[in-house]
Amino acid sequence: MSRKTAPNNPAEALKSIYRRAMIIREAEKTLQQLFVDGRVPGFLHLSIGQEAIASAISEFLTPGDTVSSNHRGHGHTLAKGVDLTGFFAEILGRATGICGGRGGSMHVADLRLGMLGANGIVAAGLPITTGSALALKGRGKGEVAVVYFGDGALAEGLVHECLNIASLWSLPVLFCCENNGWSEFSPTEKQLAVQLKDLAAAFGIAYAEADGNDMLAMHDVARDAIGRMRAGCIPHILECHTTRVRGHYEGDRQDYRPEGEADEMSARDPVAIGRRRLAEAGVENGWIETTDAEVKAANTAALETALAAPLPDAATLLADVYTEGGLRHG
Amino acid sequence: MSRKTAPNNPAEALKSIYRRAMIIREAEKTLQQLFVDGRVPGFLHLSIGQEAIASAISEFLTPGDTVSSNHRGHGHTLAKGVDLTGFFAEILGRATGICGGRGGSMHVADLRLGMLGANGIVAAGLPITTGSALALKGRGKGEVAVVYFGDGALAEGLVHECLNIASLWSLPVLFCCENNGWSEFSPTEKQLAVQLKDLAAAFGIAYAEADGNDMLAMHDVARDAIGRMRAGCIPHILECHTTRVRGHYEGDRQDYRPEGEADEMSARDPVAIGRRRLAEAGVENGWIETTDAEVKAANTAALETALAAPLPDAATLLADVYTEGGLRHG
Amino acid sequence: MAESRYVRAVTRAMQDAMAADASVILIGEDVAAAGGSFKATRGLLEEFGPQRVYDAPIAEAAIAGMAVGAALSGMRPIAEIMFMDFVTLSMDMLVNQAAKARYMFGGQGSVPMVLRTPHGGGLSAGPQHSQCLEAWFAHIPGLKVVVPATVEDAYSLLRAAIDDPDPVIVVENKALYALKGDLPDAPAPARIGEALVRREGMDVTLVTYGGTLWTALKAAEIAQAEGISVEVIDLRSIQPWDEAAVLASLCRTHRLLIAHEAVEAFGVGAEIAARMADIGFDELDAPILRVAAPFSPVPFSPTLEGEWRVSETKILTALRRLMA
Amino acid sequence: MAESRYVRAVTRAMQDAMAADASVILIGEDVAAAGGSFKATRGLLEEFGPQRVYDAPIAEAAIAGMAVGAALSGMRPIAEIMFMDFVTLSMDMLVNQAAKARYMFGGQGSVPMVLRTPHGGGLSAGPQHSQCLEAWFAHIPGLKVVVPATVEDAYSLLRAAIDDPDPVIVVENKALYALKGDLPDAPAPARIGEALVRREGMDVTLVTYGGTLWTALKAAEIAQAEGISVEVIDLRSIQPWDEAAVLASLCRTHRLLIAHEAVEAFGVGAEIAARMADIGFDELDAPILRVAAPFSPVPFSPTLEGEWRVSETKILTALRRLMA
Ligand SMILES: Cc1ncc(C[n+]2csc(CCOP(=O)(O)OP(=O)(O)O)c2C)c(N)n1
Ligand SMILES: Cc1ncc(C[n+]2csc(CCOP(=O)(O)OP(=O)(O)O)c2C)c(N)n1
Ligand SMILES: [Mg+2]
Ligand SMILES: [Mg+2]
Repeated sequence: MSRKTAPNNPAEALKSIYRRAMIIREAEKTLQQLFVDGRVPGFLHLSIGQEAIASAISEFLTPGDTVSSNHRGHGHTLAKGVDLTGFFAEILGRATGICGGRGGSMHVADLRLGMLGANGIVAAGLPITTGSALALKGRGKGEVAVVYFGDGALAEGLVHECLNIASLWSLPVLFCCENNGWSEFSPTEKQLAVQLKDLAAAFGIAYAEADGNDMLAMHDVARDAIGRMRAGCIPHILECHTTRVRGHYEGDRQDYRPEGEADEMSARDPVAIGRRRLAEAGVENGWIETTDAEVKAANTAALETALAAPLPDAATLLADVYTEGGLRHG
Repeated sequence: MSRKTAPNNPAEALKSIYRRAMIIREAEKTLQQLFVDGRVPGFLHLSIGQEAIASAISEFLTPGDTVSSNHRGHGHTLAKGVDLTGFFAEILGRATGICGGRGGSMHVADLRLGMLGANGIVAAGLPITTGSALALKGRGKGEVAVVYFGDGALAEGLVHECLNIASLWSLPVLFCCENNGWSEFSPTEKQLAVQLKDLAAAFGIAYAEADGNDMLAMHDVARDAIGRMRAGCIPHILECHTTRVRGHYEGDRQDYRPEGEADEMSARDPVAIGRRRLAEAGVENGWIETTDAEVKAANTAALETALAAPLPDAATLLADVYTEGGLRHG
Repeated sequence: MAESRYVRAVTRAMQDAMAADASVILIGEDVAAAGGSFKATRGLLEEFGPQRVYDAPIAEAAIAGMAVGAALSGMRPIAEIMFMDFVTLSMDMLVNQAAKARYMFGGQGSVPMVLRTPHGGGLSAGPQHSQCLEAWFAHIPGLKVVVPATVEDAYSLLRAAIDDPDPVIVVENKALYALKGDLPDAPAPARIGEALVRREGMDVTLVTYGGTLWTALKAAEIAQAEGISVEVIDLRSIQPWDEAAVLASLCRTHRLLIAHEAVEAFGVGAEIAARMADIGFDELDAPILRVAAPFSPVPFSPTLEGEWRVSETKILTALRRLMA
Repeated sequence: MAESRYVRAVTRAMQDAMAADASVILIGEDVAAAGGSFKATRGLLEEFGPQRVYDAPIAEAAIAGMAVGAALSGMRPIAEIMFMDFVTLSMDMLVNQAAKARYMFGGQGSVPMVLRTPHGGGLSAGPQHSQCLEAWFAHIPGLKVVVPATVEDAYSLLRAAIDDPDPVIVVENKALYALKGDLPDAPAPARIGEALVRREGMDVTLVTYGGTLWTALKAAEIAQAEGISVEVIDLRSIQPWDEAAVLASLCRTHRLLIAHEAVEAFGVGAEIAARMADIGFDELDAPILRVAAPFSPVPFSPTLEGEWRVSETKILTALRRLMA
C-alpha cells in the first residue's frame, strides 16, 4: 500500500521509486553486457529508458495486487519486488532461476508476489489481467490488477475485448500502456489509426497520460489512478510516454531509427530526470551516491550467485507439466 | 451503379428497394413455415424486420462490389441479387442449392455476384471484407466491400483490428451494423460498454446512423455513404437501428423478451413504413399490389422448383474439398 | 439413482462443485440469464448469483483468457465456449497460456480452469458448428482433455475436471445432451485418464470415445449375432489416455479397431493406432483399422452429413474386414 | 546453379512469383520496410512497392482474414505469421474460413492464399516461440501443409504453394534459415504431396520432414557404419502426404521409423504410423517406432531444450531397437 507521503513532498516515495529504477537499470546494463558476451540464451528485450513507469506504479501496489507483463518485462518484474538473484538465474537459464530456467527473459513470473508473468505473446497479458481483476474484485479487498503493454499491442483485438469487459463489469484493471513509439522495427504511428485516449473515452474508462520518463509525474498519476481504482473498483488506463533506448531486442542493428533520436532519448533519461527530481524534493546530500552504490553492490552479488548456479539437470525435463499431488492455492 | 434518381424524388429507387425487401420478406415467411413443417434442416435465423437495410444498400451496389454477411444473412444475400431458387434449394439442403447443399442457411454465397458468404462465426465477415476491400482498392475502379454484422458482434476483437486497418490503409469497407438490440438471448446493452459512434470517432472513420426500418432513411444514408466511399476510397460505418421480429433462431421460445416489444416492433415494420414512403413519393396506384403479387408468384415458383429438387447424392461427399484442375479466377 | 439427461448431469456437476467450493465461477456467452445455449447452466445464476455466473460478451479469446487469469488468482473458473468450432478464437489463451504457465514458471503454480465446449454433428448445423477438434488439444503438453459419453460421465468427468489442478478441456456432445441414463445420487468421482470397458468381448478391441460409443455398442451387438465378439473400450479421457487398458484388451483380442466422430486423418485414433503399432505390435494378428470421418468439412445437407458420419454399418464393415 | 541460403530461397520464390503474377501480394508484421523479422521478405517492398507489400499492425487474426478476403476477390495473398506459435490467433480464419470456403460454397470458388510461418526450436526462444503445430492443420480438410527442409524446397514448395488454388500453410524452420545449399537457376516446380527419398537404404525406412531431415541423415550415416542401411524419406508435404512413397519403401525395408521435431503424442508421425499399421501391416517385420519431442512445452534453458529435441542419438537408439 502507498507509503504515507504528503502529496506535495513525495521525497520518500521518490526515493523508493528511484531505487527501483536503479535496480532495473543496473540489472539490464548487466544483461546487455552478458548478451554481448554470449551468455544469455534466446531473445533479450531491454527496457532501458522505461524504468520509471513500473517503478512508480509499484510504489502503490501491495503483494495482493497482481501484475502481468509482456516481452519487455524485466522492469515490471523487478519493480514488483522479484528477487534479483532468481531473476538473473532465470534469464541465464540456470536451475536456480525463479522459473527453474524453463521460461527465460520472456516468461519471468513470481506468483507469490502476484507477478503473473512476462509474456511472449503481444497483448496476452490483457485478458489474463482482466480475469485476475475479476478474482480480486470478488475478494473485496480493493486490490487491483495491472497489465503493462506496449503501443504496438494496441492493434490487437484483445485490447478491445478487454476494455469492453473491464468497463462493463467495472473491474479494477490498470491498463498501463508504455508508449515508446516503436513496434519492433516500425514506428507505431504506421500501425495505428487510433489514440488510446480516444478509446478510453469511447469505453468510458478513466484515462490519464504522463511523461513516463519522469518519476514525479509517474508518481502522481499512479497514485491518483490506483487510489481511484481502490476506492471505486473501476478500471483505469494510463498512457506513459517513454523511450525505447535500445533496439527491439539485443542484436538489433536499428538501421531504421531516425537521426537525432538517440540524443533526444538521452535528454529524457529517466534516471537523470529522477536525480533532478530528488534534488528538487530536497533529498539529503549523498543519498543518491549511497543508493547507487548499494544497488550496484546488490546487483553484483546477485549476478555472482546466479552465475555460479548450475544449468538445469536434463533429467528434470518433464517435471511440472502437470501438477503432482493436487493443488495448493496461493 | 446507382440508378439516376433525383435526390429529392427517389421514387424509382424506393420502388426497387421495396421490391427487394418484399422478396426477402416473402422468402423468410416461407422459410418460417417450412421450418414449422420440419422441412428445414439445422439452424434458421430470420431477418424479418431488418429487410430495409440490405435492400437499400444494394440499391447502390454493382456486381463488382462485394458483400460479406453473418448468421442472419438471407436478406443480405437476396438483396445482392442471389437467385431465389438456388437460395431456397440451399437452405432446404438440396443438390441444386447454390452451394450444392453443403452450406445451408448460414453459408449461402454467390461468388459470381460478389456475395462472399453468410458466416456462422460472429464477426468473421469483417476481416474477410477488409481483405476484399484491399483487393478492390488495387483494381482502382471505385468498388466497395460491404460487411453486415450485428450489434452483438461489436464485442469481438476483430472489430477493433479491422476498424484500425481499414482506417489506416484507407480501404473502402462499408461496416454496416444492424443494431437490433439483441445478441442471442441477451440485450446487447448488457454486453457492450461502447457505442459504435464513439468507436468510429476514435478510429477516424466516417459514421452515419439511420432508422434501419425506414427505406427512405436507409436510401439516403446508403447513397451518401457509398457515394463518399467511391469518391474517396475510404471506409465508412453505418449503424442501422432495427428490429429482430423473430427469435434468435426459429424455435426460440423468447421468454426473455420484454412485454410490449412485439407491439413496438410491428409499429416499426419496414414493409409498412416502405408502403407509406412509396405513397408519399407519389408512386402510382396499384404498383404495390402488383409488385407484391409478382414477388409472391416468383417466390412460389422458386419454392416449387427448389422443393422438387433432389437431396445431394451421397457419392458427391468428397467433391470440392480441393480445387481440381487448377484455378479459374472470377 | 435416478434417470437424468446428459445435459442435466452437466448442470448438476457444476451445481455441486459450486456449492462445495466458492472459488468455482462460470463465464460464457448467455450462460447466466438464459442458462446456456444448450441449457447446460440452467438455474445456476439463480442459485449462485451474478458474482459467480457471468454472461460474457461475444469475445471467445477474452473468455478463455479471463479464465486463465482468474485461475492464476485463486479461482476455479469454468469457461463455456458455445460450439467447439469457436475455440479457434481461444487457442492462444489455451495453448500458449493455460497449458504452459505451470511448466514455464517452473512449477510455481497451477491453472485450475475448465473449458467446456460441445463438439459433433448430426444436427445439420453445418461446417462451422459441428467439428470435433479434440486432437488439437491432445497434442498440447499441459492440457488434459476428457470426452464424456454417458450421463454418469457427464457428471463425473466434469467434476473431476473442476477438481483437477490443471487446465482441462471438457468436450461435450451436442447430440448427446438429450440422452437419458442413470445418474447415481452420489456419483463416484472419475479418475481422469482411466478408460472403461463398456462391453466385454474376445475377438476385437474396439476403442472409441464420445458419441461414437453408442454407435460402437450397437455395432458390437449386431456383430455378436454374426459371431464376432467385440470388446468396446470407452476412452473417456484422451489426454492422458489409458494406454494400459487398451493394451491389456489387445493382448486378449489381438485385433484393434478405433472409431470416432472426428476426421480420421491426424485424429485421435492415429495416436492410439501408432502407440499400439509400437508397444502392442507383437500382439497384433491383423492390421489396425480406423473408422472415422472422411476428409471433408462437415456438410450441411442431411444426406451428405449422414454419409459423412460414422455409422454402425461402417464399423461392421471394418469388424468383418478384421476377422476375414 | 548457385549456392543460396534457405531464407534467400524463400525470398526468391516470392520475388519470382510476384514478378510473374501481379495478383501476388504480401501481408505481415514488419515484412515491408524491415524486410521481415527473419529477413525473408528483404527487398520485396523496394522491388514491388507498397501496393504489393503490406506492413500490417500486430493483428494476426485480421492478417489471416484479410488474406482470405483478398483471395476470394481475385488476389493471391501471402500472409506471414512471424512465429508459428502466433497462428493460435489466426485459427478461425484458417480453419473455419479459408479451409472451408470452397467446399461449403459448393465449389463455386477457391481460396488461393498462402500462410508462411516458421516453427521449431534450437534457439532458446522458449515455450511460446518454438512450437511445431503443423499436425493441427494437417487434420483440417481443405488445407494443405508443406514443410520444406532443403534450400531448393524452400523455393520450390513455396512457389508451388503460391501457384496452388487452395490455401497452403508453408511451415519454414527458424533454425534452417541460415542453411546453405544449391539453388538451381530455374528450380523445377514441386508437386505438393510428393515425398523424396533423400538417401536410399534397405533395412529401415526413416520417414521425416523439416529440420529433422538433417538429423536423420546424420544418424543414417552413423548407422551405416554399424551395418544398418537406412532409407530416409523427406515427406516435404504433410497434407497431403505421400502414402504411396512410404509404403513402397516399407515394402523394401519392412521396418519403419518416423522422426520429427514436433511433440510425439498426437503429432504428424501418429498418422503415418497409423496408416502403415493398416495398409502396410503385412509388410512390417518390427514395431513402428517414432522419435519426436517428449510431452512438455519447449523449455528455454539450453540443457533442457537440448534434451527436449530430437537428436542423432535418439534416432540411432530407435534404429538399433528396430534391428534388434
Ligand atoms: C501475438 C504476437 N505477435 C507478434 C509478436 C512479435 N513481437 C514481439 S514484440 C512486438 C512489438 C511490440 O511492440 P510494443 O507492444 O509497442 O512493445 P515494445 O516492444 O515497444 O515494448 C512484436 C510484433 C509477438 N510476440 N506476439
Ligand atoms: C464466434 C462466435 N461466437 C458465438 C456465436 C453464437 N452466436 C450466434 S449469433 C450470436 C449473437 C449475435 O448477435 P448480433 O451480432 O447482434 O446478431 P443478431 O443475431 O442480433 O442479428 C451468437 C452469440 C457464433 N456464431 N460465433
Ligand atoms: Mg512500443
Ligand atoms: Mg443483434
